[in-house]
Amino acid sequence: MLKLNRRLFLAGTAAFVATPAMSFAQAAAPVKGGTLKVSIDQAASVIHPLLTRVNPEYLITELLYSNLTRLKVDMSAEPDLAESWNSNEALTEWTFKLRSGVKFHDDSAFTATDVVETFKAILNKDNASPARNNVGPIDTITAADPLTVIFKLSGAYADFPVALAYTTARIIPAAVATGDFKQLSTKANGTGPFKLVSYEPDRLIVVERNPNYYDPARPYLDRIEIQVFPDTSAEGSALIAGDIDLISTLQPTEYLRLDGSDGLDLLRVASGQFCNINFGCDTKPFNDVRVRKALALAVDRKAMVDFVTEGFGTPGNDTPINASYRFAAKLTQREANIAEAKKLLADAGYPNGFEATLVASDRPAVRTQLAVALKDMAKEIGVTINVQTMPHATYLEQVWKKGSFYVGFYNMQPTVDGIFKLLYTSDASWNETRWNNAAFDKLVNEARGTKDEAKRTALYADAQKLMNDEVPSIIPAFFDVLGAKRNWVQGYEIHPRASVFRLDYVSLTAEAPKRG
Amino acid sequence: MTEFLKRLLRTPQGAIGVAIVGLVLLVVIIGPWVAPHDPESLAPLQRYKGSSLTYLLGTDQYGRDIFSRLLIGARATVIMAMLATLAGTVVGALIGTTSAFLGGRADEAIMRTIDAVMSIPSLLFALLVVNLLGSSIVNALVAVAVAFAPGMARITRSVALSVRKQDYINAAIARGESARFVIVREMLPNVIAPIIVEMTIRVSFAVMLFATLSFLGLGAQPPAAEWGLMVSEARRYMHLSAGILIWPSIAIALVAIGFNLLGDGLRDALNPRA
Amino acid sequence: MSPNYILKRIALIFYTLLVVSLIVFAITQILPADAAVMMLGENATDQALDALRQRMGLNDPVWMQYAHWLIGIVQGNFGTSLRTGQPVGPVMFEALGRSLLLALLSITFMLILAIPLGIIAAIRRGRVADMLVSLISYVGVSLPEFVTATVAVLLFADWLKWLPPTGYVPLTENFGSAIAHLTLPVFVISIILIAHVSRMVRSELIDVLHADYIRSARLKGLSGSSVLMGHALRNALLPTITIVALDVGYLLGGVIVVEEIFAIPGIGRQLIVAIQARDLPAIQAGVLIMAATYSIVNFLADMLYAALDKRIQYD
Amino acid sequence: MTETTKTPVLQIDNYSLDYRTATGAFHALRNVSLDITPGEILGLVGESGSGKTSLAWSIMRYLPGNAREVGGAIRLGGEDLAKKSAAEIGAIRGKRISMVFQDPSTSLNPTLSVGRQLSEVLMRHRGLTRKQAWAEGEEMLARVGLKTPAQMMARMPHEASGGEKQRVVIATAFACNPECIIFDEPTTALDVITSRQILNLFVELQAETGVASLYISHDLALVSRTAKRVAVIRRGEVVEQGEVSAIFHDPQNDYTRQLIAAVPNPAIRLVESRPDATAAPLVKVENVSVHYGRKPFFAALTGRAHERVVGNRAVSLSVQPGEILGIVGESGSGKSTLAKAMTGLNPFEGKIWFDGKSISGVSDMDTGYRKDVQIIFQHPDASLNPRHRIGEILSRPLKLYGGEGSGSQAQKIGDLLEQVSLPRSHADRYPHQLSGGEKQRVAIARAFASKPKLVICDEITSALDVSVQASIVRLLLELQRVHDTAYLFITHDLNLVRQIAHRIAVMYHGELVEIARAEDISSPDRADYTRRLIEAVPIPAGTTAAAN
Repeated sequence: MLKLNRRLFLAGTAAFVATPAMSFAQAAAPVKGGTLKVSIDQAASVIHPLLTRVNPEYLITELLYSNLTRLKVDMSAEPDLAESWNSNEALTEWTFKLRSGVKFHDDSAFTATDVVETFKAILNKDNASPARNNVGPIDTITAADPLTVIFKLSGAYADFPVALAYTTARIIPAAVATGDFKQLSTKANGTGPFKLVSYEPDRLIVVERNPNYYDPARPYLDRIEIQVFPDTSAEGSALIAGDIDLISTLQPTEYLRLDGSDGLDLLRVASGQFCNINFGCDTKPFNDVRVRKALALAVDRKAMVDFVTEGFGTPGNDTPINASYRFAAKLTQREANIAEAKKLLADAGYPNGFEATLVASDRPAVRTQLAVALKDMAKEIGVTINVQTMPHATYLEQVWKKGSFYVGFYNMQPTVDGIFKLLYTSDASWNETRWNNAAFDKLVNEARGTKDEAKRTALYADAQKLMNDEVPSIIPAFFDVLGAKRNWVQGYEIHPRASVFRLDYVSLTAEAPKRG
Repeated sequence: MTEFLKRLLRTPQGAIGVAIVGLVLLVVIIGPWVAPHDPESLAPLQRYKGSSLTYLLGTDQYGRDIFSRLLIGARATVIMAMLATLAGTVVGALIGTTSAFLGGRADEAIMRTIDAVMSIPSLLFALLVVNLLGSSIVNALVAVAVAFAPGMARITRSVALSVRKQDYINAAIARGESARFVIVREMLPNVIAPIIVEMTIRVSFAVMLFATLSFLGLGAQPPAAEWGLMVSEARRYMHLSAGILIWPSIAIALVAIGFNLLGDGLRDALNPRA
Repeated sequence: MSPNYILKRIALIFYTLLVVSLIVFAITQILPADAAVMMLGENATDQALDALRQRMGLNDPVWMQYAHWLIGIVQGNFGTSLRTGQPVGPVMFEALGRSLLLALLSITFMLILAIPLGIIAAIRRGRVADMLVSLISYVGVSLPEFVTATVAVLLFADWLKWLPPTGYVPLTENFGSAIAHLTLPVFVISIILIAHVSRMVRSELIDVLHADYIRSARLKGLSGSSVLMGHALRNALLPTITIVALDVGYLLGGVIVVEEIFAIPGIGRQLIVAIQARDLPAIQAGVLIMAATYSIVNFLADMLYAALDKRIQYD
Repeated sequence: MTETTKTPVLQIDNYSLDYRTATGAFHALRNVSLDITPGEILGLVGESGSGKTSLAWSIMRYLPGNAREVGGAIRLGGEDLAKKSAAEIGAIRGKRISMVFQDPSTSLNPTLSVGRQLSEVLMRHRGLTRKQAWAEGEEMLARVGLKTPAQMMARMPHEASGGEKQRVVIATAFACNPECIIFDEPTTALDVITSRQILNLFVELQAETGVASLYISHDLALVSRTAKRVAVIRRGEVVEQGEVSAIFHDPQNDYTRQLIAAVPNPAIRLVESRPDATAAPLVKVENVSVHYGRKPFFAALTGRAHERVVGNRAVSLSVQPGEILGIVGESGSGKSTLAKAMTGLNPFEGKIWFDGKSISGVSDMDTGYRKDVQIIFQHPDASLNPRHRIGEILSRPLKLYGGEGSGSQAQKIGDLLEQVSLPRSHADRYPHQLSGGEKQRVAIARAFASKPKLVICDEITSALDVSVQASIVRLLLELQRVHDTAYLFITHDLNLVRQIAHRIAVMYHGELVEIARAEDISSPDRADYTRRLIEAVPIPAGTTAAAN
């Protein structure tokens, strides 16, 4: 069963665009030892593995903890704490065989109980873990024996092993899951390749090699220092100066700046990461599909790619799926059409356009750029857009999921199902658009329980077509995921998911500066 | 008045200050008419251009003409800074004069409280206020005004107290003039001059404070051509085209220098001792 | 300087902190953020939120929350960060330490430059040197920190590669590297202070040089330099103690921007992070600690001034 | 004229000095020629702006950057000072020629000890070590009559009184046995009695050392008592010089004559009228006390007792209708405090009776009282609002009290101006466009606009030059004759008050010492303090102290 599943996922990775600069074969055999300095662009305020929310935090918990499965660069699941898995034919019951002899950082043994209790904690509403809606429709979870767990799902779910690799589905000790759940906010106890040395959320997080890691070969590094750089241009400067070795997330402008600097490797991978303009589909005037479509037709997507990604991206077609995903449908690319847009607006009862306030949070900056660009483009069809920016925290508090016209920003998800169920179905974790389209829901639900590849492709194609027609949100552009490293860093592959880093595969070459 | 103007122009500070501030105010008034390009229209093909005859100071990250944006942004920047200073001054002057007029325990209580408020750095105070109200240029104005008010209250009070000690005030009181007359007709005209000096200098701080608030994402909103916002947006593109950052920076510094010089010139002109 | 005066000054510090605590508590009360939502995140259920609110006392009347908060502070407990779940006090005080190091270095650097500049400008009043110093100070006070910081990084770190661009290294970890990392921030913070203080020194010295007792000294036959060193400088520099202390308020504001740009985990950056994340306990603690620092520095400066200048008779 | 045979120590020869100003050259000194021989005291008398201080700076070679010496020479012991280098001047100043300044509280460095400031001149010019200089300094202080020289050496200037400080300054000036000393108004900033003591000390030391002295003063009476020879300077020119007796008895120059005539002379009474002593008093002050300040914040908290500053202690006096009551006393004696209490500018305890009505606080001072009791302040610069035109200033009392008679407002204002001998056109001017004397006339016009019964004159002449003072006093007396107004004339100038007051009240440390009829003030029966005061005041030469 395991084989079949793997093949199933590998089959869909043709769309993945390999980083041109990267060539794994050329790399020398990894040498053990050394300290890697990695930068993150915002504070890692939360290191509780079940409660993290942003990429820098995922980076840290990934080092300290393990999931049952891991997400490879090609978006398929590989074994982590689970050595192998299989499911019943209906895809409703999944059995996972656990690795033996694994120990937590405090030397306690890892068993099936830990897995069971972790998932109970994830599913416990009071713990408010973001993973609750993202690990699949788990009904029950039981430990068959100390090294076997069985998940019973409430519905068929083909992508379940991939879902278990979710960034907040890290395995924690049963004692923590059932006891003082909050204690992992300030300390760490996982089975990950590194152990926590020190944690200053706004400055520096230091981890060191876990000698008891289940894979004796990895990690290669002795120590990783994760430095916080709130200012992206300072981050770039630090890489040039050699103060840091690796920038985990790079802005397009910094990419342009660093490109050509000596001793640097610029990393780039096409991705399904996108910015969208969300409409509250239950709120005037956006409850009228003609209005939404008119705005979508006002967007010059090529210019948008240029403005918001500096060319490091691809035009979007108002669905969250692009060629980086399996099951991406071939739809006609929507182009700007002012006349058509004006006609739609007039039909909808706005011959003279209307005025609306578009909210964009300040992080990342592309949200504002997108808003400013849209403002200018919407002028063409007579729609006046007032841009309002706000600190990200305020945005999360006041606008996100509540507003009816704002800019969103999302990582690529491992699967099509992942992104649809995250944002666009009626039961989506973050149902921002309140599109609530029953036909769409039905298509997605049917697809996730369908084993047959062709049938599944057709279902997802219909879903995408439907979305493209109804435009619950404008998705004008997709971003490439960018990074940069010193050339003495090897074994680092930039991940299109943008929230997966796999630093346990990274090693330093002999040219790397020796750091005490 | 002409004599005063002569004295103002006689000092180098006064002359340069008048020239710069005059130029800035001219731009404020006629800027939108003389701007050669639309400050908000995006031009995908004209991004990051250097100085040229078409684009005097080059173009920014959206291909907008920096020169036009500076001309138009002068209104947002300078007028807002002046309004904020004015608002802060009016509030501060009210508190200060009231305190000086009440005297005694009330005065002490008000002044100690003002001192206490002033122990919060004004930038921090402004940050808190904007955060409380939400970021917009109007709220930034309120924040700067609130941040300035305590300082102006202190200055007004000390000026008012020194005026209060003058014999012409004593004469008015001894004459049996009403409190309103004493404050409005006798004190106010003499309190205003030093306050105008202080205000002028503070406009330059307000310009900088605005820019800093915008830099921290709490001031004017894109795509406004406010100079501080322009600098803050430009920071990410400065490695692609330094002009995007440098020109608005120079504009801010120039306005700040202008008001500083003008303030010093006014002070000298009003104070024959110097 | 009577003990009565000292006691009065100390009482004023406490009054200041009381006022600041009221202001900051009021602001954080009105801030559109629910502490419970902040802690549990967007996935929390209503029941979970309510339970947490109950536990945190958020359903208590406002004055009771204020009283609890104040009592906690008196006991050294500033509350728990909504963002990180760590106690706020130790984090803030540690950050304050770094900021004070930065501030202290900046003040030292500033004095080393500002005093000679001010003296030169005063004794060469109206000459080229004076105008040059004036020009420098006018430009200096007119440049916002984020501009100078950006340009300094561009120039000294990116182009000349003399100094590390940003980051913070504790002194105890690597002294040389720590100083190298602090150089640019210190330089940026100092610019406005240098401009301000050198102008103050200049005008104080000019005032003093016009004082009758300086004329007396000159007319006693003392040479220009001995009048300057023996009579004028001391009197001109004494008031700068108070000016520098008042500038600390400005300095603490400037530190916010500089720390943000140079990624120095001082109290300024902690505050920015706290404000952006609406981390109420952290905002409250940070503002209170900043105000306390300012008050104490000014208190110490007054004491120092009084100790150095025997004329001052406080009552 | 035996002195002329001696070689002069200081010789000022046809000396002229200009200041460059934005409006052209200002001639500060024009062809000034003066000689001072050893042992001689030359008095230099002039009003403010006459150039007397400029001459002192020229001699000391301490001129501002815009000064231009356009002619003549200043020679010390025959050497032209203008030809000396800066270093040579440095060696001369303080050693061969030194200076005593007007205000001892500003001429001593507040942050250096008295001893340090005295000994540095000894170290500089006599090459003494710090220790020697300190010992020598103590001796010098003993010589200038300081009781505890050792302690005084260690004190900071603010710990010494004004008189003590001026003694220190004098000791410093005499420290190196200079050939010449310039005294620039050395007693003007001091109280009457203290200045008398300083003057005595000066005379004593001068006789002892035989130093050539240039004594600069605006006070002709004082100079006439001190100097042998006197020079009168006006607008940069010496208009007359000669022996004191000659100048006083037979002045050749008009200005000198005018100046001498203007000097208040207690022997010459300017008022003949006698108020009706039997009439009911116009105003009666009963046990009026004034306290300044309040309990300080902390003392209030701790409940500690706090001594309040006393401005006045239980002062009682009365003024008859039409009477001029002089109040004299040193600064801080409480004279002005009383004036302020009576005009509602200070809260007070006790009672004031005015025209039969009792007044126990500001609230009792109604428009009628305000109208009847007017006050004129010392500094006309401060008492006229700089941003109001004269006409506006004078219109206020008319509006408040309703000027009598018919005619337009402008007409009445013109009349008021004419009454004080100012042109009607001055109504359009601002105060800063007027001279000091003119401004004081405006203030007087304002006070008389309401036809008051009592005018309180608070040191109204002390900021003015002698000649202006005389004309203001004449104006006041003229108005008094016309309107039969009572005056409360507060001054520190005993000579003046003896000329014009009917009765004189003497105040000291907030208390009323006594009230005496003007002609009885110099009687030996007077209180001890009054007698000391009378003795301390210099009487112009050629007149006798006990004129009556």
